[in-house]
Amino acid sequence: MRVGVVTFPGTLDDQDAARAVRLAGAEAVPLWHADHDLRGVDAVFLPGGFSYGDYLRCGAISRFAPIMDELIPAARDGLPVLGTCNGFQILCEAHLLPGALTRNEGLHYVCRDQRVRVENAGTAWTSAFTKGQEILLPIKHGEGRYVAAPEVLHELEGSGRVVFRYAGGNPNGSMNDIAGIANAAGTIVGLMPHPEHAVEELTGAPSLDGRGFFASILAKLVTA
Amino acid sequence: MSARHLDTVKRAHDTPDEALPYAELGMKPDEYERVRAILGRRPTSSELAIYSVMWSEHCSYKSSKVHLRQFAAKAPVSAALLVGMGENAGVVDIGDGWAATFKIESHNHPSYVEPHQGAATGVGGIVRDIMSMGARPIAVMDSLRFGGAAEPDTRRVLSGVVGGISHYGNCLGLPNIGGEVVFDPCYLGNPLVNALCVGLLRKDQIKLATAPGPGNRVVLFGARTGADGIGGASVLASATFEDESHTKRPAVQVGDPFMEKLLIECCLELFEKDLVVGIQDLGAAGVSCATTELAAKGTGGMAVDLDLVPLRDPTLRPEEILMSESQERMMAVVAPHDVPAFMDICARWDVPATVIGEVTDSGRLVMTWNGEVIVDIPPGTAADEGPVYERPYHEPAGQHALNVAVDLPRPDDLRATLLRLLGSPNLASKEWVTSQYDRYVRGNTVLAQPADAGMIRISEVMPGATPTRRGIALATDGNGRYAKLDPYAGAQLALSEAYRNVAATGARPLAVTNCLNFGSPEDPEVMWQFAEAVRGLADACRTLGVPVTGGNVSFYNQTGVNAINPTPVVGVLGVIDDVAKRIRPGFTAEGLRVVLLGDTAEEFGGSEYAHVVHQRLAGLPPRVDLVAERALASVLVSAAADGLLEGSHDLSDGGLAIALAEACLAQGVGCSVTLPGHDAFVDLFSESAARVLVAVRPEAFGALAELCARHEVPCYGLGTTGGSSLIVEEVMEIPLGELRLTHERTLPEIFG
Amino acid sequence: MARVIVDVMLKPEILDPQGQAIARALPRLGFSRVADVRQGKRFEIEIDGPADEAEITKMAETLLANTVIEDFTIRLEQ
Amino acid sequence: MARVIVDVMLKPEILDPQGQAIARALPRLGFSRVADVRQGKRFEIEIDGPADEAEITKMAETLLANTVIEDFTIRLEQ
Ligand SMILES: Nc1ncnc2c1ncn2[C@@H]1O[C@H](COP(=O)(O)OP(=O)(O)O)[C@@H](O)[C@H]1O
Ligand SMILES: [Mg+2]
Repeated sequence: MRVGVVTFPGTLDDQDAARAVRLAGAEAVPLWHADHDLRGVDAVFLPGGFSYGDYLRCGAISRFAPIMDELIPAARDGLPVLGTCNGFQILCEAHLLPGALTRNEGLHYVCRDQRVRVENAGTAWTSAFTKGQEILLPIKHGEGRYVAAPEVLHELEGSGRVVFRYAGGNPNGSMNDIAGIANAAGTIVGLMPHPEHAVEELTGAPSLDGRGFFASILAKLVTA
Repeated sequence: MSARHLDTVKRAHDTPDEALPYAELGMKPDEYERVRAILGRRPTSSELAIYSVMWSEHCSYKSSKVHLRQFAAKAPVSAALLVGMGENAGVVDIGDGWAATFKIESHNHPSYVEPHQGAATGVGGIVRDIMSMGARPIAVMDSLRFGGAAEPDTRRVLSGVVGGISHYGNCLGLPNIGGEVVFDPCYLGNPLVNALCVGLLRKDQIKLATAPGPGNRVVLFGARTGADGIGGASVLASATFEDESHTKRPAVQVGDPFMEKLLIECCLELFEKDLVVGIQDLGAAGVSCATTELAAKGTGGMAVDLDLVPLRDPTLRPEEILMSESQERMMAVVAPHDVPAFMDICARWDVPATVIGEVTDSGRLVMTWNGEVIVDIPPGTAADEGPVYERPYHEPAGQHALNVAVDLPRPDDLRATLLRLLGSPNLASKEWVTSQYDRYVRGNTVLAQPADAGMIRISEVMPGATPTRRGIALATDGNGRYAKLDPYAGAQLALSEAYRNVAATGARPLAVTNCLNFGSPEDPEVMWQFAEAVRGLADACRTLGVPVTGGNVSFYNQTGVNAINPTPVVGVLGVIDDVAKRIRPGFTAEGLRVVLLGDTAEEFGGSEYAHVVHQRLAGLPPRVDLVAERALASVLVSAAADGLLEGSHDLSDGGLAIALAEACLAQGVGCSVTLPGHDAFVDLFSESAARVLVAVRPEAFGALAELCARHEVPCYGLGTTGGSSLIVEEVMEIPLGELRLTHERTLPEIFG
Repeated sequence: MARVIVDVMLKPEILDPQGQAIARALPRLGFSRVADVRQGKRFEIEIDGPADEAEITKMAETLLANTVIEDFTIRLEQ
Repeated sequence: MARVIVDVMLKPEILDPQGQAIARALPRLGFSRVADVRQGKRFEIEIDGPADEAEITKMAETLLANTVIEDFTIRLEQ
């Protein structure tokens, strides 16, 4: 199984993402922003960071990278994509997911271990969890407040596309405590917390809950 | 601009008596005379620009050099030291083919003028220093001092500084693994912002700032050069050019962390492909510093065409280009046949790069502008042969009076006193600050806040190198009140604490960096504090067997005649052979024995108790006991290697009371303890050095006690962990909820 | 050489915490009559040759503003 | 009720990393004639009663702009 990890200028968590993929037993395939090439991967991880310095708006410039010319149609055709933090912001800017991520209500960057509730265990990236399960993942962002028009929120809530919600306090003022969402098919998932920083005993958050994301996608790819 | 106005070397010959504004550039008459003597003529305005910045206090260490020499002269023999003082940063052998390089540097004044950008560019600068050793930067730390927490200006400065470090460090993808936040009225108007960066490299990969090999190309890469921080240079430019465009020259530099991130990745790829012969960051003195230092350490000559420097502001004059402090720039020396490959890598990372000159064997640094020679100097005279002062110093008039101990009234209520201290700004939780920093990025952070020291796993930092289980630990400490009472002891206590903090994680302390923050060296009393602090630090480093590998001096931290407390900040780097055996912070489980290592005496001079409850600074600081520190560290390192310890926390500000409270709060595990001595107040609040609190499985206690006996470290079983309160038998019981609330609410209430 | 100003503001229905923080701070500084503050972005763009309104609109729509949450206005200053 | 616009831009001599990043991105998106981009802030302020220019200037100086590195301009829209 080959999971692509995209590096844009300013991407920071690509090494962590690749490590998490490898720990799960898959091959991490580096994908370079300036290439028009997905290298035949089975799924893609858009990691966090400050692509293009987060200048203008988080993810706004990355969305136009050459690799995105390939990724956007492939994702629309069902290629599983996980975007965390800056990756989530890029997915929204690219309109692969609805809504937008805006400045934290508290106006500060926040790095902390955050409890998150799994609201949908039926997506390509969450099948290893159970609905209602609370997991612990780090968050680290300054612009993670999810906003969307009322009708979009309504549709997301009504169709189970809110995949994660913050538990034990909303760190950024996200609407409906939303931490992550999916596309209608459940193949594209974006979330602000960082599963790749919760896969080892020694480092990251005091939790191994991030492993579930990778177990989920591998299970899906194996049975596919 | 017509060349007619250009101050060329030829013109300098022809107009020997033309006056140059050296005084405005901070140069003394005798220093100017020395430049004339070196050159055998008056300098051109561009040459004056170079000498004035290179001979500034900041770059030449002219007031501190005679003292700093002790760090080398008294340095303990250390097999670990690969590169000592004098380079951009020292390099330490950490085993298995790996080396670490680390350094701490101040950005105090810029952080007062524009806190956000000042602190941000402070981080950027120290990171480039580390890169210039050929290393991958792997973590940062920040040691911060502000005026009283309630002061309105503290709010401005602290919010900006923390925001700047957060913005720049997070965007670079460097985990922030520790630091300090201290409040004291003496820093109002003179905040201290000391940033540390640590990098990792293979032992065989060290790069030095040198430009050997005539014919090698000089490449300037990174951001374009703008008018940043050249307030002084415009004096020069306008002295020789009647040009109206020089009215607006900002003294503030703005950082671009995104460019720095690209620069890091670009440099690492250049190092990996072995495409650089020598490399230097552009710091305070910009192109002047990089060219003179590279040339001085290399074959001795360099020819530079300043017209080729890519400019952000096309109106810049050569003097200004030479002095510009624009951020995110590096200079490399590259073999001619490697230039195309070098340029390709820069292009891949969107980093502009330009060949601006070449190495020569002329022994001269020659620069041209519009085809005319405007600089022709022996580079060593600017880089290494600056003035050296033996500034007069004497003990401050009030020092004796200050050292008279006062008997402070004791508190009636120890519980209330503990809570009062725990909620005071200096001892309160620093979460408000640390939660703005990314401590997880790159996935190698083993320990960060609230651990006594930060720790990084090194096996996965760079792919393809020797596998290793090792990790490095780092702590910074300083206590300006102790140093005010006794700068010799104060510097040693700062070292002791950082050393102890590193050992408290199970790592073996190896090497030292330091940032010496003082008032004006022209004040003999300040100079005495400085001399004493350096002497104390050098002596203690020898006793503890940890060499100073580098550091930085920041003078003139004063407003009028009021200097800050002398504040030597010391960083210690240690190595742990197996990161998986690191000791975690505080009480990590129920049912562990709580053990105090080290002895307690009645020592309240400079203490938090005296500061918070009585606002008194008098007497002497706690006694320094380096032998005890060394023995304690040996116990901790052995105990960690043997897997005896489940948790630890060092005792420092606020003594045992605060250590117990923090150990409980670390994981939310309470404890019940009995005090070891007969005087509860002293047991709880004295700040005696060389003490650490540990948590140990009951069955391992015997082995720990034996280890302590062998190293002659006093060892007291105080009680057990568990429950949801901090219980000190017969003295107090405080529910963890109350402790937590007290500890955590202070900074958010003040800073929002 | 043309100069174009593009102003980008959060849509009125979107929470603007930066504007609110300023609005809250103002009374403390003695400015009591401020009813509301909204913070947005302003871009000053220099174009080689004449500005083409359609082109600028496209630039604003695709890059400068995120029309999911933001509105923009364009002003040409020839 | 008065409406005041305060535009805050980095001083021309101060580096504007955001503007530069945008300027570099535009050609890749097919906007080739952009010579320069500067990004600043725009504040829309609603005042109860009439706007007092001196008061707004003070507000801009003390809170909205960081005059160490930024310039501002004020426009009243009564
Ligand atoms: N307090 C100090 N202790 C030890 N070395 C110091 C100290 N201050 C400066 N140095 C050393 O002097 C040299 C020059 O320092 P510095 O000017 O800060 O470096 P840079 O040129 O990179 O800014 C460095 O090797 C530095 O480590
Ligand atoms: Mg340097």
